[in-house]
Amino acid sequence: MEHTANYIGLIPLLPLVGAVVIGLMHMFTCTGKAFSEKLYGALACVGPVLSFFLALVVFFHLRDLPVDQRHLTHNVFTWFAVGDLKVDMAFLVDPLSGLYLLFVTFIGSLIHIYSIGYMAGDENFGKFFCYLNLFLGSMLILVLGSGPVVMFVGWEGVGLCSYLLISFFATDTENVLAGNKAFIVNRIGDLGFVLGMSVLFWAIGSGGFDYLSLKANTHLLTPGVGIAVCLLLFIGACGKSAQIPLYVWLPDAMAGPTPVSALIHAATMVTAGVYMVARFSFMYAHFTTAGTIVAWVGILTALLSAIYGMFQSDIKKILAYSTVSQLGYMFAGVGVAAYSAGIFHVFTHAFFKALLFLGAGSVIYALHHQQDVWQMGGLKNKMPRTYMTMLIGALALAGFPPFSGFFSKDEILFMALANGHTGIWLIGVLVAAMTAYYTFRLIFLVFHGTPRNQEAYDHAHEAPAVMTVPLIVLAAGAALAGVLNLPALFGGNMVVSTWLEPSLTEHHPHMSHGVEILAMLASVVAVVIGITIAYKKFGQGAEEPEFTGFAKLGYHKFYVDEIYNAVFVQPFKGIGSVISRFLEPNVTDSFVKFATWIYRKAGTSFKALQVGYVRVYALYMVIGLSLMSLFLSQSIN
Amino acid sequence: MFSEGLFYAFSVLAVLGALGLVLFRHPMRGAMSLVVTMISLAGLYSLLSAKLIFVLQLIVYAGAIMSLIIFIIMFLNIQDNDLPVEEKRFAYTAGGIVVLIPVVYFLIKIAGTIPGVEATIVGSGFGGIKEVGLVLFQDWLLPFEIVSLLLLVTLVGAVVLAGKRRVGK
Amino acid sequence: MFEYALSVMIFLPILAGLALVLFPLRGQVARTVGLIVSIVILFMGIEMFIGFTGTSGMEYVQNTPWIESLGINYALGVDGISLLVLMAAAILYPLVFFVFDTRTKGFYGNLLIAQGAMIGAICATDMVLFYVFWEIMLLPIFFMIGLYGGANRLAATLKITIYTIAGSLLMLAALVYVGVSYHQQFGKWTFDIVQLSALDLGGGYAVLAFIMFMIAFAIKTPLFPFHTWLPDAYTEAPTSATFVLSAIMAKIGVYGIIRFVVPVFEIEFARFAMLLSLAGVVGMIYCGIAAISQKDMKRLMAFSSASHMGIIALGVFCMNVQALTGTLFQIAAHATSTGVLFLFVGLLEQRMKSREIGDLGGIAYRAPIFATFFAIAMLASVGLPGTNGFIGEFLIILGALKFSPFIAVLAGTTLIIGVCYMLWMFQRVFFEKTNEKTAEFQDLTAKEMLSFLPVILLILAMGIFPQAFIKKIEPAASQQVAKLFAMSQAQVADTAVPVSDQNNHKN
Amino acid sequence: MIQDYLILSIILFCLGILGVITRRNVFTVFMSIELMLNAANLAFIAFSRLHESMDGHVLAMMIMAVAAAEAALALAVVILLHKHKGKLDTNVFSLLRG
Repeated sequence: MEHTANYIGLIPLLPLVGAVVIGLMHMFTCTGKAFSEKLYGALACVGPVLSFFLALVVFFHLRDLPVDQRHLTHNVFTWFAVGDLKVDMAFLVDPLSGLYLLFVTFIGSLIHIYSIGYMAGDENFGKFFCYLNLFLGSMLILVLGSGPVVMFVGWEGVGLCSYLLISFFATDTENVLAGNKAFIVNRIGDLGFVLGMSVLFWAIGSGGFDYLSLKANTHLLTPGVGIAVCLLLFIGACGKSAQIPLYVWLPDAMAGPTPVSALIHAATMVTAGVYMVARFSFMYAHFTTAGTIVAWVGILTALLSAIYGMFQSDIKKILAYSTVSQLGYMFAGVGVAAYSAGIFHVFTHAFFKALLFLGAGSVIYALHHQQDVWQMGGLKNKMPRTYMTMLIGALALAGFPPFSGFFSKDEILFMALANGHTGIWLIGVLVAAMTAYYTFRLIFLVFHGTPRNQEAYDHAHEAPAVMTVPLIVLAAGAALAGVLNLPALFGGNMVVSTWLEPSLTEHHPHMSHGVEILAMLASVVAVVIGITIAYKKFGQGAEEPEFTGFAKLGYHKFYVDEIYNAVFVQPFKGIGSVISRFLEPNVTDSFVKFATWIYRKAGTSFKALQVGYVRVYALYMVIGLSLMSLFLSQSIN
Repeated sequence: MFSEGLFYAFSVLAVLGALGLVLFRHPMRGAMSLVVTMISLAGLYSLLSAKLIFVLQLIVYAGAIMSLIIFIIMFLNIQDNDLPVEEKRFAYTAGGIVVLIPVVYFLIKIAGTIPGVEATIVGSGFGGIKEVGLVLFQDWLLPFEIVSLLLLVTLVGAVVLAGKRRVGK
Repeated sequence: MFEYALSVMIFLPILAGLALVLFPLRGQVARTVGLIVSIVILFMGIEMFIGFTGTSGMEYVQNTPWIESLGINYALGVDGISLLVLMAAAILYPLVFFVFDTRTKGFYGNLLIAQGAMIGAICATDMVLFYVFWEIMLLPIFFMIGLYGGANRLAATLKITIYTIAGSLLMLAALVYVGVSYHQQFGKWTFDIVQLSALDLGGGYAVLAFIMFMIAFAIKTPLFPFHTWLPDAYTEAPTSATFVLSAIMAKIGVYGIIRFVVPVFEIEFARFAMLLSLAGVVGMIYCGIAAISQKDMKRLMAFSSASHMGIIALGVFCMNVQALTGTLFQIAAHATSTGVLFLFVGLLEQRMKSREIGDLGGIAYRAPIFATFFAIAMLASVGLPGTNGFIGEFLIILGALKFSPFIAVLAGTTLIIGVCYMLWMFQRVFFEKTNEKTAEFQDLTAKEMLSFLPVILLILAMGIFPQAFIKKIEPAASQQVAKLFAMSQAQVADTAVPVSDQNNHKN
Repeated sequence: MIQDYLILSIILFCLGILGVITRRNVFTVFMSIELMLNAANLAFIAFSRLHESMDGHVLAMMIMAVAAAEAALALAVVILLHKHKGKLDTNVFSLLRG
């Protein structure tokens, strides 16, 4: 099986080739006679599905290897080498990236299939699948990259695709602005990433700039440099994974088509930051200060966006804030050195969040692009399959046992407690209650009660099979994925954590089962409270309330967007116009203007001497002669 | 010492004539005083044993050129009110003199450095037609030809300028 | 035959250009001649690139005495430092002749002369020869903007001419100083750059000469605050001239610093490196922010180009091999992306009769091929991995970090600023709703597509397989840096001594 | 002795300059130029006497020829100008004013 490693390069390549082929086809036909949607759909799914099977092959090959040799590297070519810096276009599959690979390709394939139904009839059908394939390819590069630079390629690639897909319906300025925002905010994070990479390189990169060599050389880092690197990289993660203060783009990103929200803004791309922190676990574990900062940023983000989520009225925005909130959990997890728990939450979150988004998409599709939850209601009879699957997703998201979200979230909270971060644990439990509240608020408002918009209700219908089948598959995952990492308490043996062991640098603290049970009970109680309140308020149908006081602040997201706009965006535009209106013409130009002014002024002054009378010119000559004589007669005797 | 007396006499006359040229308002008077200068200069040439130039000065300058100028002045029949108004003429002259004093001073200083040869005796042929002619047609042949060409061009030019009035109509 | 290749590449375009200017020909004939000449140069350039061995020395050397009493030679050569600049000058030219066909023969003639002069300036290894070509370079630009430019062409022409002439004169003075000091130290005359690098200069005059050289190159590059000629000149110049200015000529400024200033003035260079890099970075930010508020697409591109030149110049001042290689690579990368972007703007202008961003919109739907090409060039310009823009920028920021973290952070903001103005422009031009003007927009014709496709592919190829280029330039860059270090480290003790050196030993 | 001639020549020359720069009458200006030519001639002759060579004489002759040519042309121009403008004032001709 030596040659298995050589397939690795194909995994990201297949979707990329698909993207190029579809892109070319679309580009040359979109203004004329287009190819059929079936052809596009088939072509689009070939790449991801093949990649998924290849990933399976690689994954099982990896499983067959002894634990301490579980890494396959495929060096495709030397990307660039300058001085000590040598960057290979190389791909690494180890337990961490193997697991990621598997669910990225799996969920990616599902969403491709789902999108065939969702996007049917769109005039840019081909373009959509080109972007989607491109995205998947980039994501796979991100996951498979053997070093930070290759990861950065995928990192930026997914950022680009995110931009393209958010602004997919580009005739609407709002959508494009959302795309711009996503790209620019991501770029702010990327700046941190690039600087972090650079610092890391100058510190220990000359011994090889891939994860394995870096891991071996981590001990050479001084604490200051190490923490700097960790924090700089974390800025990158903040941008990509929508953490404070760079989370603002993600809710706006819901402007894209719903499958995009599911694929990119829930399941895959946004978790890249978590993946990156886990990838660099050898550093974050080494420099715990940085880890703690990560954890606190994460849990605060979770709290903040949960507050936002409680007051939103757009179904996708609610899910978006829940995504941000769950990402906060993941960061709290990886921050408190519970890397496997964080990654496991990524894994389960991918299922239930994709499920919720696709379910929401199905609702939106049924109601002809109506996204306001206050216009919905009572849909459970009309869309039973969607309702059931979404309910499973909601339970998983809320962390209700025994659904997958319960195990992963609880593991994170428990690890926080076990590692001595009681504050994080407390906030985490609070957020769990809030999560349960807003999730079920959504469910109750959409599916229960009476229809608020009768006309839309009458036209509603269940989505076609191409859309519901992925929902069912995902629902199964959302319900059952938790089993994979069943803690010892329930007789499990933490399959995922054990599997990830070789890739991560973590140690499992030992705490008595008693504490574990208590912690678990606390979060279950919180969830139940959350659901109960939601039922009380919305279970029987409710009308849109007027928000006042704190709720109003929450509804307006604490005016953070407006503040950012006033503090960053407008000043920059202002400076820009000051430069081009004032500084450019008046200040920097002043050198050349001054020079020409002197010449012109001198010219006009000397012009007065040019009276036009020949005798006056003769007089000048004589004056010159006279002065010369005065000067020269000094030198004679 | 007779020659020195003559030199001073001619010098004073020449300077007076030049002053007259500069100061008289009417060009006719200026022309007449210039004639005085020309003739005094001719005398000075003779003192310098330049026989040919003495003759030429009298014939060409004082004779031909000055008659031409006077002829033209009379031809134009200049009245007093034709003349430009030069109110501050003397102030200008004073200013001009101030400007020129350094020049004069410098040039005189230079002239003082030239070794003054006190009245060497020159051969009787010096400055005669034959000697000048020999030099002219041997060493200076090309410039001579050029000057003749210049005269030709001038002739043509004068005809063209003067002939304009016919063309104009 | 190939040993005279450089001379041919210099004088074939110049002679052809002169012929076009002097003989009465029709515009189309002139264009065909220009096209043929530029394609010949293109193939010679490719052949030269393939044949280039990538050791650190000079190749394709030619050396004939020119003015022997002053030791001035007709000396040409290519090494890793000049290779990619030369390629930029040699390879991109046919595009200009392919795409735009409405110009007169004088314009085409000037274009060719500019190419010859630029190749001459790039290949010259004798300072005086370089200076001669440097001056010749300006002439065609003068005519191209002054005769064929936009509405405000005269002001723009005057501005660029005043600026560059002022710079050139300073350079001439400094050049004389260098020659004379060589004569004083070694007792013979030479302007050969290799021999001049042996000079040991010091004192106030050396600093003065260094500043004079730097001003000359800073104006051409342009470095902040000498950039003010650029927006006007780029905007008013006809598209092809803007292309020549931005894609190639500006790079010769940076190239000149690397080739002629650094080897001669090591100590002064090390002393001023911080200030200069600050100028580069500040210029980058300044021009980038200025670009945000532009309403004219071409002017926006002009500011963007100036902004990128700041980063490219920064790589030179960081004095390490990564940054220098990054600069050399970025020179070529930026030539492709910015050059193509300017040509695209020209195409837009030709079709829409307007460059105002506000007038446009929704072009992506009308012209998907055009939009895709534009987007690829734009992404290269903002440094997206996978395009050639990333490699250079990454290497420069990486190198800058070693030089000074502060500078590196500022330099890194290019990632953000570039995206800001580019995306905003892209949004307003290509996205949003089509209006009655853009509804009629024609996509690229087959001819245009075929002529742009190679460059677009080159952008991607240079991004995916940069090593093919880097391995040819890296030896020369590391040699230059090593020399610089050997000379300056002894004298300037406090210049960025690498922390990582100790780590290297440990590893 | 030669110095005396030279000094006279200088004085006459400067008087000629004075005439050119202070007077506005075309004729006077023109005659002042003639005066300057004569002053030069005197210097030539004086030097010729000093060096006992004929070259100065030749040059003086040539100056006379040139002066004659100049007189002919200049007077033609003066007549034309007088005919066009009716004046003899040099201030009338100021096309060179900046």
